[in-house]
Amino acid sequence: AEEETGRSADDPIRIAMVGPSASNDLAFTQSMVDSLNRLGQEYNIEVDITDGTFVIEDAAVAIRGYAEDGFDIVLAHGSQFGGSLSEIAPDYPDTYFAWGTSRDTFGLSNVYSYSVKSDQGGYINGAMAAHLTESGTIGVVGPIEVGDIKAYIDGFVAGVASVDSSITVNVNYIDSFSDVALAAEAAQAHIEAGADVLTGVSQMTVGATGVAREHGVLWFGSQSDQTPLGEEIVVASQIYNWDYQLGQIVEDLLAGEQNGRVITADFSNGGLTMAYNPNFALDADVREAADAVQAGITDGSISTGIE
Amino acid sequence: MAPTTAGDLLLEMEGITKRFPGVVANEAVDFDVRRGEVHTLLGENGAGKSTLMKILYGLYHADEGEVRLSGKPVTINSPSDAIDRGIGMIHQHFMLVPTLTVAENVALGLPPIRRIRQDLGPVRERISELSDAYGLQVDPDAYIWQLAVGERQRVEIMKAIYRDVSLLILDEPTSVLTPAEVDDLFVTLRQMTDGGRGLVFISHKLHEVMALSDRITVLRGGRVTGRTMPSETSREQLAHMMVGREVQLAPTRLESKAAEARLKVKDLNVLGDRGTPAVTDFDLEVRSGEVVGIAGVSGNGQRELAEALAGLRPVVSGEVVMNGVETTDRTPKEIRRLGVSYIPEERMRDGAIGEFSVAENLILTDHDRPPISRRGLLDFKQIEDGCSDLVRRFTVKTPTLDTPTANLSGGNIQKLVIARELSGEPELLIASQPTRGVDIGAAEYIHTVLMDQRAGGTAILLISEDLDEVIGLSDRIAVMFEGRIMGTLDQEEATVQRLGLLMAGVSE
Amino acid sequence: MLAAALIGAVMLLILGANPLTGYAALVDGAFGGTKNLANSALKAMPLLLVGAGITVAFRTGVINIGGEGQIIVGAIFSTLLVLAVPDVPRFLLVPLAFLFGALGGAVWGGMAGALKSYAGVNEILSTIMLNIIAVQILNLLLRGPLMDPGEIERGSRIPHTERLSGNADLPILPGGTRLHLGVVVAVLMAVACYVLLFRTTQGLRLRASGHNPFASLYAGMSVKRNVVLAFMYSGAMCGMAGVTLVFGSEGHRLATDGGATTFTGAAGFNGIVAALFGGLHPLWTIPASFLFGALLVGANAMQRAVQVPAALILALNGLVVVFVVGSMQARARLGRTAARLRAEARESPADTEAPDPDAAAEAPP
Amino acid sequence: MSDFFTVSVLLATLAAGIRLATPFLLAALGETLGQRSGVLNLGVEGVMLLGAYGAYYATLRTESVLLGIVIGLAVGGAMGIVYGVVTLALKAEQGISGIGIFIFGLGLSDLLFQKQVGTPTPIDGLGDLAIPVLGDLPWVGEVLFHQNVLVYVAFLLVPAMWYLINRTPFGMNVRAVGETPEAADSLGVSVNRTRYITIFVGNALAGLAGASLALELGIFQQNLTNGHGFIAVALVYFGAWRPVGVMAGSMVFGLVSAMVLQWKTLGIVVGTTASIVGMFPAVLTILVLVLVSRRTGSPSALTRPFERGH
Ligand SMILES: Nc1ncnc2c1ncn2[C@@H]1O[C@H](COP(=O)(O)OP(=O)(O)OP(=O)(O)O)[C@@H](O)[C@H]1O
Ligand SMILES: Nc1ncnc2c1ncn2[C@@H]1O[C@H](COP(=O)(O)OP(=O)(O)OP(=O)(O)O)[C@@H](O)[C@H]1O
Ligand SMILES: [Mg+2]
Ligand SMILES: [Mg+2]
Repeated sequence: AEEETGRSADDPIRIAMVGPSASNDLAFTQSMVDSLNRLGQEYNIEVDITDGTFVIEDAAVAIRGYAEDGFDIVLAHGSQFGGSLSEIAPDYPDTYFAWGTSRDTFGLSNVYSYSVKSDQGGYINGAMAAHLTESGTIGVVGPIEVGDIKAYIDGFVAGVASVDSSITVNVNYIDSFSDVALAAEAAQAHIEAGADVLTGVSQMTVGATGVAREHGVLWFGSQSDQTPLGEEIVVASQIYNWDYQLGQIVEDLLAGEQNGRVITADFSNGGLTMAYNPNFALDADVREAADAVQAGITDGSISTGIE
Repeated sequence: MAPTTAGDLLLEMEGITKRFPGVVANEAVDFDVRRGEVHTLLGENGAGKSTLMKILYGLYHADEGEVRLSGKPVTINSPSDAIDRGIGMIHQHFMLVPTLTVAENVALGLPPIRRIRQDLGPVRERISELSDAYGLQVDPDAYIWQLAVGERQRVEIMKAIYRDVSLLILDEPTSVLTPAEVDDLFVTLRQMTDGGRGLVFISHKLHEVMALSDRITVLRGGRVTGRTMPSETSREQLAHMMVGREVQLAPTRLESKAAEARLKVKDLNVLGDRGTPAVTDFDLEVRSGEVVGIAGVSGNGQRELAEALAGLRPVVSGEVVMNGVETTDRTPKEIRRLGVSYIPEERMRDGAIGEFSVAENLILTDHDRPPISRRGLLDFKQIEDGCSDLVRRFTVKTPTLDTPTANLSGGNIQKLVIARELSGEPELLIASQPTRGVDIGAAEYIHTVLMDQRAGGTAILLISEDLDEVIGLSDRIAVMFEGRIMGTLDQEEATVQRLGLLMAGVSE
Repeated sequence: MLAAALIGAVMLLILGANPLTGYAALVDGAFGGTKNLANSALKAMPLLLVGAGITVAFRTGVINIGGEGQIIVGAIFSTLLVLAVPDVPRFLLVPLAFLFGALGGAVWGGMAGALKSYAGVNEILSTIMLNIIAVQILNLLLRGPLMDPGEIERGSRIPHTERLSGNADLPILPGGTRLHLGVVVAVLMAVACYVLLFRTTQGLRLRASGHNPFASLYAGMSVKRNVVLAFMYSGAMCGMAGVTLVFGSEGHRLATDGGATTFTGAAGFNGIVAALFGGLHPLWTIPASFLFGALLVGANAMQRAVQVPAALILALNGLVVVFVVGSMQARARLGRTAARLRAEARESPADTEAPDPDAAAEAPP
Repeated sequence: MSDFFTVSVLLATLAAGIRLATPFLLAALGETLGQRSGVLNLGVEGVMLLGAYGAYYATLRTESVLLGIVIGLAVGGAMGIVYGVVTLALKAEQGISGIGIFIFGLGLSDLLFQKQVGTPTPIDGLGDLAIPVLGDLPWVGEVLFHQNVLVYVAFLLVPAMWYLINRTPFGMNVRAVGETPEAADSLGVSVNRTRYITIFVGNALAGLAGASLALELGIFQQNLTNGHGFIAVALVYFGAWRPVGVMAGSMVFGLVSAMVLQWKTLGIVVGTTASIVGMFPAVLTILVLVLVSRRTGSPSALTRPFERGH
């Protein structure tokens, strides 16, 4: 490893992360920050974070900057950063790059890409939602139709159908990751269209959960535990914990090998977990059903049908 | 020196000095006004008249000197102070809000009759009372933008009377009025003095000064250079006191025989700003080497006529031929290219660009023609030479060619515009109010220049409300009334009386 | 400037950070070493293009806050060109890209100009609306026809184009930095704007109608036409900024996440600020935008050093703008007086006439 | 389409439109007053952000929405004083210093949020307030009278603002100062005093507009307003400086946005077509202005600082 990364074994592993939104967004960026913190308990690491770089070019500059500064691992945490990464990575063969969510390593050995089978948690959430809805209408507030977000939502829809195909699921992509006002109105629109259960993804959902609380409409979260957004309405959240993927990359680093590949997290390898809101009185048999689905997905007996 | 008896002294200004960066606008000026008199301030452009009055009205602060009202020393820091002390001012430029009604303009600044709901009823009534009392015809509910210049003037006076001022300052109030209107104005003013008010009158028109004043104080370069009264002096003497040299008041017109027609206007119809007919079935012809004057009360279509000829205002119907070319659908630029020049009525609005240097203003019309422009680039050597030559020839007083034009005095800005417009040896010159607000020194010069052009064979259309000017310069005079020509007189037969009648719309 | 720096220091203290370390980090992050200097210059590049363009509009008396939209449309035009003819040799394709970018910006700017001149639509309104429309068009294209085919087949559907033809990459300048041709173009174009405004007949016309449309009309210019021209020049500059943001970017592609400023990085607004720092003079805008770009870059360094949100710098920039404008006006007034004094000194007062205030008051509303 | 044209959905859309129009309306009414007195403020967006954060934070800490509203107003007013000093005392170029205020507000609100709050914490914002009797009316009641209190405030401000400008002595001063400051001054009307007041009120309303957003959403976030402020300024021109016109403009934006959202929710428009529909409000605004040409009405002294004796 020494000659490759220029670090001796007892030096801390220097990991840099570039995230599109705030590190405490209760969503995508935070999920990675939390994982890094957990990673710190296992390995001797030193972390540097640049968050809120929603301007893609700013992120690119930061990514190259970290590589220049000789960080061992640089995380480009956002699928929109891939375009830049594919150009930067070749210039720093000794640096380990990881980006996601994605399934593309540009055929480079020093690029790892991580993805999540977020459709699995979507499926579980969907199944629960189907059990809980009384109006027979469920609403989804999505940002834009990309990667893990699309997967989650498709999985959710499938999950609902798996329980009761007569339930209407209205999906609304509001075309923005950040416009909370728009998200709120979308939620409002869903409720006015009869929805009594909602779900949504990305940092803008804080707008939607506000409306949900106001109308006492149930909420399912993804990416990060969204219970803080509404103790009384959040039923459960699918959590991305990247510990699994990070672990693999760090091990490669310590072993001094670069075999860039796609690392996919799912319920079977612990990259995905469910978090239930302790303060929400979830009907026991609904919970049982959910656990059953999760078990099925984990052992592969249930497929979400999403690829 | 006229004797003054302290008792009836309304205003005393003593040892007033006001310096502006580089200029001493007023230097140890003593000035007073008695009840019931009209005291005239006379002086060239930049002599310091307006400054002195602006000090009195609280717009400027004097550096030295004392102001006393009815014997008591006062400090006036703002217009409202002045208003509270019964001083009113009619400014050289109207101080009216076009988008408000007459009543609202009058009520502006007065303590509201009712706090919350605006109530102008009483104001209206009082206005109509005063209109009757002073023969000032104004409609309280008309918007200012709807009024002609003369009417606006009346609103200004109404504002003063309404506030029942004891001392009224009128800064060049007649520069936009016609003989008839001036006479009416003077009647009103006399009524005011009979009521015991005191008036300060500022004007460049000597016959008015002679007609209206009780006393006259002459300023030059900020200093008082003479005190007199009409009975003791003459227009020539006054002119001498102002300028400090002999001035020839009536321009000399050498014989010059008119040749081919340079401007032909047939059945011209033009609309005004409000879409109402402004120029109607208008016929006119101006030949090279002749001056055709257009007299008329302002607001009778002169402005619209000039703008239509300039290509700035669409022509509804009729034809305009310049140098044999039909120009009704030509752009201002194309028309200029035919050898047509204008001296616009409002010098700072239409004639020059305040922020531009003297040089830039001098090339404004020719900037895109060789030699000044080469392939779209400006040739600064050429500009430098050309402009310094013009400045010399037309005696424009400016520190440098790069001086911002706004820093020049009114008279000199006018000279600058004229220098530019005549530099291209125009074949047709349209001059609107070429000497308005310009002191007699400058006016004399401008008149000479126009006569030279005429002698040089230029065709000149002179639009002016100054009848002396029109009669003095024109070979033929057409009088405009409500957009039509009321009649045309040859120079010989033209008299102020006959023109005055035509201007009032009375055909012979 | 100083005032803002002080306030900034106070803020840092309040935020429990050491101002000295903070500023040190900021300065080092912005100017420390060639790498950081280069980054500052790169950040400044679009600001300079936009800013210099803005000066042309402001000097013609119109406010162009449509930079954002003009940048986007410029980027789209050049991207479409490069997608259409990717194999044109580099020495041709790069200039062509700039040309199309300028064209796109000019079209989008020209629209605001035309709307003002020929339909009486206020430019503040139209530019704001055109910004919104441009963002939507960008989303539409990147989510639809222009989306990277690879994204579609992988199903990840990230809204960006494919990696654009290498023949359109802005050549990196020698010297081992990331600086590329765009920086040179930006400076040259700023100079061009200066020449246009102060050395050409066009420029005289533009400034004339900016100061006094009435007099310009009388002098035979067509103010309407000048307004359109000014917007087109200004837009063209913004369009080129868009080009540098695509072909000078790390990704060498046009990308967004749906957000209004994800692609532009708000250069359309920050460029106005840069122009202002430069006293609305194209040449002074060059150092001004570099300074501003440096501030933005240094901000991130400071954030990492003393853990204070980079937003602080944004707030400070706002303050600077506000203060600078204020003091600029003050200075301008002093300047006028000084000029008059100098003038008087040269001429003996007797035959000089200082300005006539009434004349000044005659200026059009 | 069919499921859009059901009464309930249409009514819902109308109600949403009115709700969405409110922040625009509040801010634009404030801007109108300022511009009528001759002062342009491009900084509305920044003031809205600060007002929004102030309202959010106050409510978060005290759990009193009322206090939130007050703070929103106060923050706006404070910014008004700043802007007044800059543009009236220092005579700064209005167009540009407005941009400065915008950037300042954008930065400071984000800074404070990250420092004082950090992770998005929801608050109990403004609930709907059903007007007794009226709220029970069929259809109308549902659309008009089940809104939050600031919606009612905003729409009641329209006639109020009209009355203030056109029917009160102060309003007459405002119009005079915005048209011909020299004339007003020469009659003893204090130009700058009048403008300080209009700017103060105008910015306070911008702050309130921000508050209405934050409290309606029950959340704050970096750049929450997301362009609302700039659109509000544009709407003043759209409304030709008349409160009613401004209201019309705000409604156009509110209703069209609401409609688009409904269509997306009901899957009537999907994918890229959504972007096309997203342009509607902007395109519509421009078209309306092209068709109903509004050259007139602009206050002559707009953006012109006043200096006595010049
Ligand atoms: N605000 C000012 N700043 C600088 N100089 C000024 C100002 N006001 C007046 N002046 C100068 O003071 C002198 C007197 O100006 P003033 O306006 O009083 O002359 P005036 O007699 O009214 O001329 P006119 O007959 O053209 O009205 C002029 O040289 C003028 O340029
Ligand atoms: N705004 C305008 N108003 C009136 N005429 C104009 C205007 N702009 C251009 N022109 C005229 O149109 C012709 C070509 O315009 P262009 O702008 O190409 O001129 P240029 O390249 O600046 O060179 P020049 O203006 O010196 O001819 C020139 O005669 C120019 O004077
Ligand atoms: Mg005067
Ligand atoms: Mg004068």
